Amino acid sequence: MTFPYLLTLIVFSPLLGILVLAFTPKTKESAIKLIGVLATIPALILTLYLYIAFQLGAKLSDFAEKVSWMQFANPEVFNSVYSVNYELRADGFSILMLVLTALLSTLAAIASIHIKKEWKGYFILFLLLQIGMFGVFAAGNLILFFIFFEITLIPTFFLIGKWGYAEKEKAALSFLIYNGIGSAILLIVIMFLFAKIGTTNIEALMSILSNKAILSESTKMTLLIALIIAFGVKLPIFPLHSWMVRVHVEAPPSIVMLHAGILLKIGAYGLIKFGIGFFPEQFQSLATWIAILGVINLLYGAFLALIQTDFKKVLAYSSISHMGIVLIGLGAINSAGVQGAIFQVVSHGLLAALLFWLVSIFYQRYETTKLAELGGMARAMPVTAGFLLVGALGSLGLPGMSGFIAEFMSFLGLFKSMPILAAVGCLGIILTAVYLLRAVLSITFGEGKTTNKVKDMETIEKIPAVILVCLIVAIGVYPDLIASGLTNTIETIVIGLGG
Amino acid sequence: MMEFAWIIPLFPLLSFLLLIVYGKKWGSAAPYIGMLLTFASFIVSLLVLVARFENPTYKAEATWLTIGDATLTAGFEVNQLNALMLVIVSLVSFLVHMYSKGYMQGDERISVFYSYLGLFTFAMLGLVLSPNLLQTYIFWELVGVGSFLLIGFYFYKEEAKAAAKKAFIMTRIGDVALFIGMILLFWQVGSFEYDEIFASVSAGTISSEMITLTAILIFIGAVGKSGQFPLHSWLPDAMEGPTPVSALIHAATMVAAGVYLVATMFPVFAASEAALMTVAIVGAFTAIFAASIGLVQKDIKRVLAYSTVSQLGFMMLALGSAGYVAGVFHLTTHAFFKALLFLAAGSVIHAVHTQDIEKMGGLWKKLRLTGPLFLIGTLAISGVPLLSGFFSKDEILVATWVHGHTILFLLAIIAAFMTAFYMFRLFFLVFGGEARGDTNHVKESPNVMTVPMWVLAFLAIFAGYINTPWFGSFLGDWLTDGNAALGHGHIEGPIWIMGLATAVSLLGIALAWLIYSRKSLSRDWLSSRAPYAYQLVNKKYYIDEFYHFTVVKAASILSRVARLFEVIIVEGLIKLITAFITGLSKLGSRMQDGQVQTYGTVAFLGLAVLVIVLALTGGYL
Amino acid sequence: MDLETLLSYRWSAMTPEFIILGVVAVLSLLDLFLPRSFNRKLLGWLSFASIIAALITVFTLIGDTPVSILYDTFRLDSFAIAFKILLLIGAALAMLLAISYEPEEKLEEYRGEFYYLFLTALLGVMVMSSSGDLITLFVGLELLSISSYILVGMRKNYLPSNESAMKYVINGAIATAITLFGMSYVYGISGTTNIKEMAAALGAIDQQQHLFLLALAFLMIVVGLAFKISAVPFHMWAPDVYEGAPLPVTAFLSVVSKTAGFIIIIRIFIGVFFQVPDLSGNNSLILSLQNYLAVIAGATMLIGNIVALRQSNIKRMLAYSSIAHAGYLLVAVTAFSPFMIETLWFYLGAYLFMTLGVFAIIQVAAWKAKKVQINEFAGLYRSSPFLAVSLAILFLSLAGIPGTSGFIGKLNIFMGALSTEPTHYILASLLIATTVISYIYYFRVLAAVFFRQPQQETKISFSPPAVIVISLCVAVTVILGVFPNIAFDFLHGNFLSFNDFIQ
Amino acid sequence: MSTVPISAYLTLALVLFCIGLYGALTKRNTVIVLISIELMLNAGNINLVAFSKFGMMPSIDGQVFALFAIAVAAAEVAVGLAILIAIYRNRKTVNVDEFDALKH
Repeated sequence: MTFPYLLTLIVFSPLLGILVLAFTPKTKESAIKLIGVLATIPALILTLYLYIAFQLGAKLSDFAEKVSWMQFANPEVFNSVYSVNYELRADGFSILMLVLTALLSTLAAIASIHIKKEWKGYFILFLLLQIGMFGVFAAGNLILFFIFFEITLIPTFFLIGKWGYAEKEKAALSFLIYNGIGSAILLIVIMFLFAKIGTTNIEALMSILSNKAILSESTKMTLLIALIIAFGVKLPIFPLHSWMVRVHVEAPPSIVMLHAGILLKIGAYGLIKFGIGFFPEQFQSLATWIAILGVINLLYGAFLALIQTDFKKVLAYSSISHMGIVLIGLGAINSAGVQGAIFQVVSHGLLAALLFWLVSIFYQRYETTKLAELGGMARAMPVTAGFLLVGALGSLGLPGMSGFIAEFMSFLGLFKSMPILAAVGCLGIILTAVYLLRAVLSITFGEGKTTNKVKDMETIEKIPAVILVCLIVAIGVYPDLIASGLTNTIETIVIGLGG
Repeated sequence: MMEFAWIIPLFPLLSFLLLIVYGKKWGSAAPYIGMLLTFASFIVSLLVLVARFENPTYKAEATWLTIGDATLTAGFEVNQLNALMLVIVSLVSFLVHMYSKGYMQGDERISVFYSYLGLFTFAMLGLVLSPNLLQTYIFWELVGVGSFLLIGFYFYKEEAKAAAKKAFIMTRIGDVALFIGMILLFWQVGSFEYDEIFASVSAGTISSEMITLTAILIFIGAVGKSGQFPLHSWLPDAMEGPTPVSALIHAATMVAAGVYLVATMFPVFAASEAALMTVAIVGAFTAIFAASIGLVQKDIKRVLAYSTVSQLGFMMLALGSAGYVAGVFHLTTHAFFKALLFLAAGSVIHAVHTQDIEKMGGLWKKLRLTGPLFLIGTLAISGVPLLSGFFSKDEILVATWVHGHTILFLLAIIAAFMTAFYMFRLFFLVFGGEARGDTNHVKESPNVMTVPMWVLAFLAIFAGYINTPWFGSFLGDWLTDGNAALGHGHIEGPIWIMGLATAVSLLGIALAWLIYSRKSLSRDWLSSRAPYAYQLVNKKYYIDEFYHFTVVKAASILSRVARLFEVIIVEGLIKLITAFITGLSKLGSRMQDGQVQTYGTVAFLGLAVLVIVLALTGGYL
Repeated sequence: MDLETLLSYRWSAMTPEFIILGVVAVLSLLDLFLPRSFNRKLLGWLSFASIIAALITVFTLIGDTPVSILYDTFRLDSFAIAFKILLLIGAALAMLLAISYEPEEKLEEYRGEFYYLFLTALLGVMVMSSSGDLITLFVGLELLSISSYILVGMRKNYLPSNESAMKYVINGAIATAITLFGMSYVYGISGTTNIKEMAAALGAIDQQQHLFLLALAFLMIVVGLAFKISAVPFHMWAPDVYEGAPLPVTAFLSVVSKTAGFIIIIRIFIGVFFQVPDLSGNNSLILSLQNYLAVIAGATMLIGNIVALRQSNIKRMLAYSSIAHAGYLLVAVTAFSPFMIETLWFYLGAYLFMTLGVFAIIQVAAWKAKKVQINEFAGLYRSSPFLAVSLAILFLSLAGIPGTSGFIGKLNIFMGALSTEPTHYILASLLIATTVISYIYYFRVLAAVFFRQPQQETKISFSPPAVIVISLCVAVTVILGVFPNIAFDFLHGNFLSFNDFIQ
Repeated sequence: MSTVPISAYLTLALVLFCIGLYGALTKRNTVIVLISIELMLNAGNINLVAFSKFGMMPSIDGQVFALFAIAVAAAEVAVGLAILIAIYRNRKTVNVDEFDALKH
């Protein structure tokens, strides 16, 4: 059976919500919020359908779509080399990411109840952002990928700049510039491949580039490094991370849920699909450096997180540190490592979303995220404190939760290829525990510092937290849940890496 | 029966889930749920143990995670060792559940307490059942969380917070070592399964260096959990948790997990003399080191804590001296009498609301039940003949001697002497003499607390008889049955060792009696002799201070360096670039001076430059 | 020549020009004889109608090309038609702006001139776009220039207007002189002014110093025309003139006049210099002189984008951004890819809509404000979401964000720069880099518009023509961004990649 | 009749052009600037005419072109002067370097 336009439907399903919102008057707040949340549901259902269909063994080719989009040059005079198609496709990894995106979008939409003003504009931009994210993971050729990649930037810019905290404009601009540079480099690479090879179709490029004759060794290496920089900004790889800290601190939590949950992961996605996918040999020769970068990320982020006084900053640096695990996994260049990296992508997505949702909840009540001003939350809001603890334990890699699986596999991989480095990296595991406990305990434990009378989580607030925790634990307890879908993706990658 | 062993951990897990969700609603009903479910798992584990007597080892597993071509499995296994452990754990856990009903009476978060207990018990039982290293590691960590949560149960106390954090992080250090060792083994063996590991070890496919390395790494993990030197200092602080917790986690079960791990991995250790030696030395040193600190502690629970550390040292020593049986045997007996001691101490604290032994005294008359129970425990741990501790400790000494560690043997003897001394010091200070604090409102604990103690007391006395020089070493034979790598069920040692052991323990008791009960020797008789030594011991050899000034400081310095780097290099670079661009644009807009002739000039100059270049290069550029 | 030959020409090819010309004549007379009281705006509508009519006729002319009359001084090839379409659309929209333009001092008495000078300028460009002879090219160019000098100075009593006109005249005249000088050399070597014959003559020459002289002439013409497209080194007039000129005129300059510049550049480059062998004799002159163009293009992009960062007046900022866009377009010219004309056409079209849209918004938003400072746009989103969102979309397009026509255009140029041999890596990278820089100033405006609070609540009064322009521009920008093939298919379907350029 | 080589005319034109350019870029008085521009344009015309007579392939086109150029130049300067008058009304000066209200 085939699925005509399923991917297109998924990608553009938020448009429906946008249209409805466009015609709802500003003043109907509750209605707007409701629509905003509901608008994310169709995509969720469709992606789940896609996932199930895929798990039931539907062929990936059944999902692919292709429509001619534009020709730069006249196809009658020149051959159709200079033509770009609108083509969508999906593989195990991207399906996984699509599901994750849909899920987190819905949760973030629910989490948006804490947004204070102008819900209409907020939700319209929110849904636009969602389209962009879907598109990135469903894109079948690089130009489409790039287009959606850029489309994510704009709504995010406005969402940060309008609904963020004190320093929001600065954060928004630096977000834009950094990612602009990243995408600029990406565009150069893409157009170079397009101009020199004549296609940007991802599968086609994979097969063509595997041919040694195409492009010289050094060119490939340059392209790969360019790609690593381009996606390194997104991931972010040290030292390209300072924008990301600002965004994490200034952006509204519901957006950070998506940002940390999905947008950062686009970097990893691109690195895996294009970095390794297109230039496996070159990637192998860089593997050591990637792994070293990973360890640096891991430790650097951890050490900085250790002395932050603002919980949001702690989480921001912990994100940097956790992205180090992804690099470590990729640097291992074996199936365990790559799988670990992918798991980390998913798991950190969920954990970051959870933690920032909790931040949003207690910021709502305490109007601060400074560690010094918080404390003893376990008495005032035991449930929130409990979830916070769960989140912290999850992201410090407690077995039984998704974080551990990712960490375990990444290190398993790295220990095979470069044990010494891996051993150094293991320091990071300890540090992670140290800084997370330091931060979380000083918020939840100890004598209560703040005097405001606060209520614990509302039921509506519990929904996202519970769902996220369930997923985190589910993956942690039975990782094959998602590992099974990834096997062929990883096989192709590892085969590309030559065993 | 054994194929249902997997159900054992599920009872406590169920209790955890139920109580965490509905605990608030059910309130006072929570303890009964906890007790019921743990009792159920105790019964099942008992049945499993019985079943294990006639049936061979049972193992079941299913695919858990596929990595490339390797598939990791999860499952459970029932062999002699963990069948035994199952019973110990579930029993002690059940008793503690019961005891806590009385001890935690009136605490509004009692349901949370029970749910945590459930979580811990689940993890501990899971750990015991694990058939492979990875699964062990997983539960190993979960056990740590359980302990972390329970230590931090009184979250509003800064000490509790600190202790919980310390416990988690220090054990984590060990865990990472275990993590590394485990992964290294995996790449050597290609599997986490115990039996496959042992197989390839005995097959000699692994280089001896690798064996030693991994064994030691795994041992470091054990060191962390079992509070061996140098990772011991979290255990005494862990006494911030409620006393029943100390009894369950920090005496009977979790801290023993380290020993259990070494015991399970014994074939690997046995394959490397160096590894065994390390274990033995660390064990012996810890034994005497902790005992010496125990001599001067003023907090009833801390004395017990240090004695725990020291006893665990004994077990490690045993394992390190190839005394597999001795180790496990002491593990068993220790579980009972130490749990007993803690519960008794708990009931004392419950009665007098202080932990400072200086403020106690003369409680023998007040606490008619607790006193004798405590005495039993004390006798047992001091190795007084005919009680359980006597037999197991004797086994250890024999093993050490036979294995030829003369020095370690001496250390062990001294440690044993100290044990006897400080335990009775404790006993006399708490129960003997006259009351130093006000004791008029002191009353005996309710039955729900005393009954478990009676059970434990019974076991503390008679558990030793399952493995004695006289009535046959039933336990040993059973444990080592069909597994040559574990050594003999019973090691014949010279008879004088038993005499010596008895002598030193009696000597210790006598000394304690002289100083603290009969007061014929002044209390600072010894400390005044060597004030510095006393100071040193009293300050626990400044271990914590040492860590604070090395590890912690180093970390914070590194963090500061990182921050400097962040501010100066990372941010600075960006500032530089932006400054450059803005400077350029400033220059550009200044050139735009509004003079039309300037514009014309610029255009002309542009043309001129182009033409000149053309002229010079002759058209080629 | 006798009457037969005259009548034998297919004058129908010139219908659009005739329409414009006729209306110009009529308008000037009407303006002369109509009473003061008569509302001159009707003249505006009349001229608008004439532009539309011309546009329609141009569409009818598609197909039977190339037509060449008057000894090839006027040729109607697909190139001419394609660009006339752009020009007429641009002029029509600019005219709408002009109709709704209301400076604080009324320009009633010379409103009429305002309109027919618009038309004469337009006429000049149209002549250029379809002229096969240096003379007509030159005359058309001057017709455009002289009309626009007056248009810039239209607000007689407004000092900035006078001053900008003055600067425009002086610079423009110098540029003209340089161009003319260059052209004279070309004529001297080829001995003819007819482009086709020129191509033949120049293709034959072999003398080194003649070629050298040609290269010299080439540079002079390039610099001279750099004035029209406001490219380095002749770019500095642009900010001042844009700021001083009446807003519709600014719009006209930045769109129509820039297009005109590129039209003449293409005419001369492809018609003349592409045919000339270079000094080594084995390569086309224009290809061997690519690097000069590359330098100019790079410098234009850099200066335009970097200096724009510091502008506080939005008209000046747009002036610099239009300089930058000239740079982007020059990249396409430099690369000289097989589909250069398509690329330029598409980009100029996209640029036309986004720029005119932006100017329309400014005209509406800054209705009362004498100067248009960027911070005066703060909180525009509050006072008029429609304007704010439209501005956002158009700016995104100018910044080349996907989903808008600007992105497709840039992609096109980029493709050209990378697909040719030699590949222009540096130029392409520079294009992207400067684009990223341009984000800063575009988004700074948007940040002011959306994130800040308005200083004082200003009541915005919409005038229908301006609103039409805005909505149309936004619509086209988005549509071309999402379905670019609408434009490309039109090109490929009707003009078959302009291979009738020289026949 | 005497034959002056074409190079002479070309040199003259070049010199004239440079003089004009110099004047246009340096003189303060706008009128003179405009006149200098006239010089530049006429330099072009000289070229054209010279080429059309003594060029390697003489043709009438050059002179036609020159005529157009002259007309254009006249118009240009006329407009220039008109604008100068307008600005003089508001500014009371003809010095080109004082017209710098618009800058940066």
